[in-house]
Amino acid sequence: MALEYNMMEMMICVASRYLEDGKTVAVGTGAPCAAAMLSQKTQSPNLIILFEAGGVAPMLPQMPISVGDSRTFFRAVMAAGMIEMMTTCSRGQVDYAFLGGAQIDKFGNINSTVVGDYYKPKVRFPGSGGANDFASLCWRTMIMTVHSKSRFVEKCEFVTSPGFLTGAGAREEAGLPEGGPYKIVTDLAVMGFDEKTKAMMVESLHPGIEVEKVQAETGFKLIVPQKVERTAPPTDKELRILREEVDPLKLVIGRA
Amino acid sequence: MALEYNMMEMMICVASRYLEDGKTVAVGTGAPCAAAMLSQKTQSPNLIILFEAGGVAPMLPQMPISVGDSRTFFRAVMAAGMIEMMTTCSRGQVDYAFLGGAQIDKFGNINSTVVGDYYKPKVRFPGSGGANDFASLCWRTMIMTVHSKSRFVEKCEFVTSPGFLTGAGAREEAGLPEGGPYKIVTDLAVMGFDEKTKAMMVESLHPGIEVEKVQAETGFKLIVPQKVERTAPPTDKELRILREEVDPLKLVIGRA
Amino acid sequence: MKVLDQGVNPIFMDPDPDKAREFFRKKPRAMTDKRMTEKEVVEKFIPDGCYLGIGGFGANRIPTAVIHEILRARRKNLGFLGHTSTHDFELLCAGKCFNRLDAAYIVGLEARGLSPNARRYMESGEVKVTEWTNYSLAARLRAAAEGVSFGIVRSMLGTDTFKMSGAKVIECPFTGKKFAAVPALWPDVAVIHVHEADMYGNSVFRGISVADMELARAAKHLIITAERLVTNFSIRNNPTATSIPFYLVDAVVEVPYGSYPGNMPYLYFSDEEHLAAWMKVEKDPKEFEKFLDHYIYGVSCFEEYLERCGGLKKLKELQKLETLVEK
Amino acid sequence: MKVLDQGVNPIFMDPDPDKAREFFRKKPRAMTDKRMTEKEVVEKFIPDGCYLGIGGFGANRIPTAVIHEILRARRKNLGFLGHTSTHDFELLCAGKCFNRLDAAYIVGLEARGLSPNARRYMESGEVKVTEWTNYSLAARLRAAAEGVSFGIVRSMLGTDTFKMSGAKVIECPFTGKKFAAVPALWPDVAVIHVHEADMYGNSVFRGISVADMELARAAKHLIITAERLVTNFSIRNNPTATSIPFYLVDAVVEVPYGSYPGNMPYLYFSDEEHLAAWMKVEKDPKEFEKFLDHYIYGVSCFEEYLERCGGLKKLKELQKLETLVEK
Repeated sequence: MALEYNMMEMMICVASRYLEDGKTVAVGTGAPCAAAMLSQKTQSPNLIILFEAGGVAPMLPQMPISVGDSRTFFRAVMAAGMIEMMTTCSRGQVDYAFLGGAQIDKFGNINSTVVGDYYKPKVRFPGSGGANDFASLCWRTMIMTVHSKSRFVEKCEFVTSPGFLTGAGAREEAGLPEGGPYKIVTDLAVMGFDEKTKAMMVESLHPGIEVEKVQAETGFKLIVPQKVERTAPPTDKELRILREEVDPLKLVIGRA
Repeated sequence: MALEYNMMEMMICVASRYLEDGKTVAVGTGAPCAAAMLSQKTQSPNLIILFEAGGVAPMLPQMPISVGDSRTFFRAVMAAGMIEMMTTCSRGQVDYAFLGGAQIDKFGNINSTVVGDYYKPKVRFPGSGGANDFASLCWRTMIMTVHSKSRFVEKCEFVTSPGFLTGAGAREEAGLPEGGPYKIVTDLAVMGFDEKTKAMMVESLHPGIEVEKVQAETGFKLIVPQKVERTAPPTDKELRILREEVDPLKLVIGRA
Repeated sequence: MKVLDQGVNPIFMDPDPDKAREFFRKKPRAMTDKRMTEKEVVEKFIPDGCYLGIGGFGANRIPTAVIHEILRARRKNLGFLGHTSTHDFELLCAGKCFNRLDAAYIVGLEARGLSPNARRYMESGEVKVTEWTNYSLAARLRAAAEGVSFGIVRSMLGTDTFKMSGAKVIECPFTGKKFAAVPALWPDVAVIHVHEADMYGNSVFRGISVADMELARAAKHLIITAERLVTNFSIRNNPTATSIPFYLVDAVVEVPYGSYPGNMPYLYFSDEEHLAAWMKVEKDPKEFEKFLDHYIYGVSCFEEYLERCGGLKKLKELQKLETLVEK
Repeated sequence: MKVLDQGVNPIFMDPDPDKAREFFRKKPRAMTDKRMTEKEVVEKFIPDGCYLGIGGFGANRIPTAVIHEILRARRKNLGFLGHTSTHDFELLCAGKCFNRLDAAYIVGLEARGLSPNARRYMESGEVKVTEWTNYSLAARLRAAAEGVSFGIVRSMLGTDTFKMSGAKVIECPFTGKKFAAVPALWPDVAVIHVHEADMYGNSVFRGISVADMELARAAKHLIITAERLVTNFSIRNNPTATSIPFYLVDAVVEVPYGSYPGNMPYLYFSDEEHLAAWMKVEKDPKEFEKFLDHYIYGVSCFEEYLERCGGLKKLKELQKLETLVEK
């Protein structure tokens, strides 16, 4: 009988499969870092992990708490600085970046700055940090988040980091380089973006989830293509590596 | 009886006196470096020597052959790079820079690029190197050169590095920061620049040299103020330090 | 130059490179003994109202001792450079020390969550904020370090982050491509914690540099706090390792364990227990006041703070955590 | 963007950052064994007509072995980055390898004088030249390294150096100040000599970096020659020292004494006798041909060249000169 798993484990395992071998990925702390580490230990041994504060290809001994803590350059090949990492993105040498946020809209734009009036906010969040830079400069933005109507909104109250902005052609018009959101991995499904309109589209439903459930938890109309994939559940191997090697202290997978 | 000296020793000793203690100076190889080293060992122990390729405040064991050779950062406080040094100039933290050149004109512009047609030159010289950068970005440009009519020309055939360009207001008009040529030390005299017109002016005549001689070796009309100083000859102390500590192999002072 | 679009929020510091040059022209460059105490540096270089930048990365390689002293000296109305500021930001919010802010990453402590008190302060409307990103803020420092008035990046374009910034959209004169131009930023003063410095300010850090190379060069006044002082001979023995040369530095403060409760690469890990205690107690403003009195206002020096946090025994644990000798 | 003035000479390489991004998108990034011989790298990465940059500083930390191989392979019509190029420039002129040139410092060997043959070549009219300065050329590489299409400097303004460049005068959108905008430069290939590299290309050099940090990041293909190969473990043991990460690197060539006859900091000084012999023999084109046959065209590998220059005995002398143990 297959191992059971929680939604965080599900998200991490699914996200890890999108990271191709031999590519570079800029990660944050927590689930993105777990996904990248898992991918290295399963399908993509040559995946290169980068941290925005300067860590290049460390041999991560454990989950970092900060993208600038000493774990992020433990036995790294280089301990550089932020300008080094961001210009590496700008030159086109970073394939994936992972983002989170308080809100995401149908064009993959992300809000991690404020809810309410900007000048007297109801809630102040951290702001861009490096998120806007990654979303602007990396080839493929990955997003991991819990699926809920309050998070998946028609239009972000504040666009901190660019997805496809107002849709097809908008990134180009704004002057952003080629790139944009690639996959959104939630606890219910994987979403991509429609080639033509750049609007969010269901791509793959997690085990036991139907499209109605996904739509019900989404604050705008999702594109549903004729053929929607079914997400393969986490394999026993993925789960074992995730639990024993990637996050033995359950810092991330214990949060679900 | 005072020690005898050659014209190179004269120029180096005189130039060394203009370098104030506690200031920074960007030097090239040869005579400028000798002047800076001499100044450190006489009046300006806290003079800070910088090399454009990255050497900061070395304990120079001997004359460098190249502004990028290992002597330029021997026991230095930092071995940096060219952008570090040039941006230090650009920020306004470098007080003096030394330049040479094939031609210098009455506004202190320098030619070290070509004589004859640019596209098929009669003589091709090295070009700017870092000279234009120093002359643009440092506060005070020092020039050391032999005095002759072929070098001191009305107008440079090619302005490699800016002096005061076409005269008063021209640097500002071009967008250059405040700065410009400060003193020109030759084998005959020290020249400065007229406050108002920014044209070259005799300031101090070397021992035994009269103003007619200087004018005769200059290809344009020099400004001669009512009162021209008389250069103090190299002291025995200066000469001894120069010969014994700065340039014992006579790499520079043997060239006169 | 034609400006295609521009952010609406204020640029707090003058981006004129010639004014900065005039300042740097007069800044003393001689290699002199610059050792001071944290009290002296706050007194001398961090007056009310000045614009402050902090090195490191929030809770990694931060100059905690000087920040505590800023609180104890009751500094107010500072401008602050919110470039991935986490525990440093939490501290300055605790003291309500600043009233204008360039924000790239604020109020959060990364994986640890959001600071309740920092959020309260930022939601109060008392602070003027201009929005940036980590890279664009670093690019502003880089432009200042280069002695020019602006830099260009491909971030921010098309977003509200841009709209709430002080950036402008311009076109490349060679390709016609659009870029976000960001104004140079010369902070009045920056404080950076390093592994080693000599008494003149020549400084070495190990591990990532974050944006400290740029910050050190952009700041008009620079205060170094160092885990330990080394001889000038030691610096000259390996000039390749020097990151900050003496002529940038105004003061050197020796502070062993100076990044505590933050992480200091290769020396000690962050004190997650203590950082969690902050987050917890901040929920109750009354309790938080007592907490601040106990740990900051009521102590006379950084060593006393370290003692109250567990002293040498705690520091030894953090050292063990950091070095991972067993791995 | 309004352009107030512009240089008249050609920009040899396309400053479009999106084309560069497309290239870098496809450039392999995996950490694989990249060891090759100098013959192989010239064959594979330095074809006729490509645009070449050389690291180091003319006769300091230069990749001599690969430059010799470029001559032996009779490469022609290269573009060349003349950024304080001295002996490297002398070599490429000897082979008449390039026909277009971005010039900041050329034909000279600093305190050693001017190369007669390089002057002949540059005065022949056979080479298209665009003028720059050391800093503005470094700034072009820096812009490329940043993934943008231009950079700004306060050099060149008002001079013929500007007039004969490919720069443009623009105004700052914040202050109205004038700057020289310089186009990003992505060389097709660069060759940099370092102290240590692992087989993947992670590279360490000691001493000044000149413009190699920027060149390594701007070049589309990057060849590292290294005094010695070290293990990846050695690199990972001190990541602070790494200057060039593996993903920038296409090939690693192990070449002990690889900067000879140039200086290699901390290892060996330049061979001034040999460099003087070049300058002398260049005066007579016939003699120079024989000289080139003897030292370059007639030898099969770099070790043979070293032997002809005096071999281990000479190298030991240069080592003594460099280390200054007696000082």
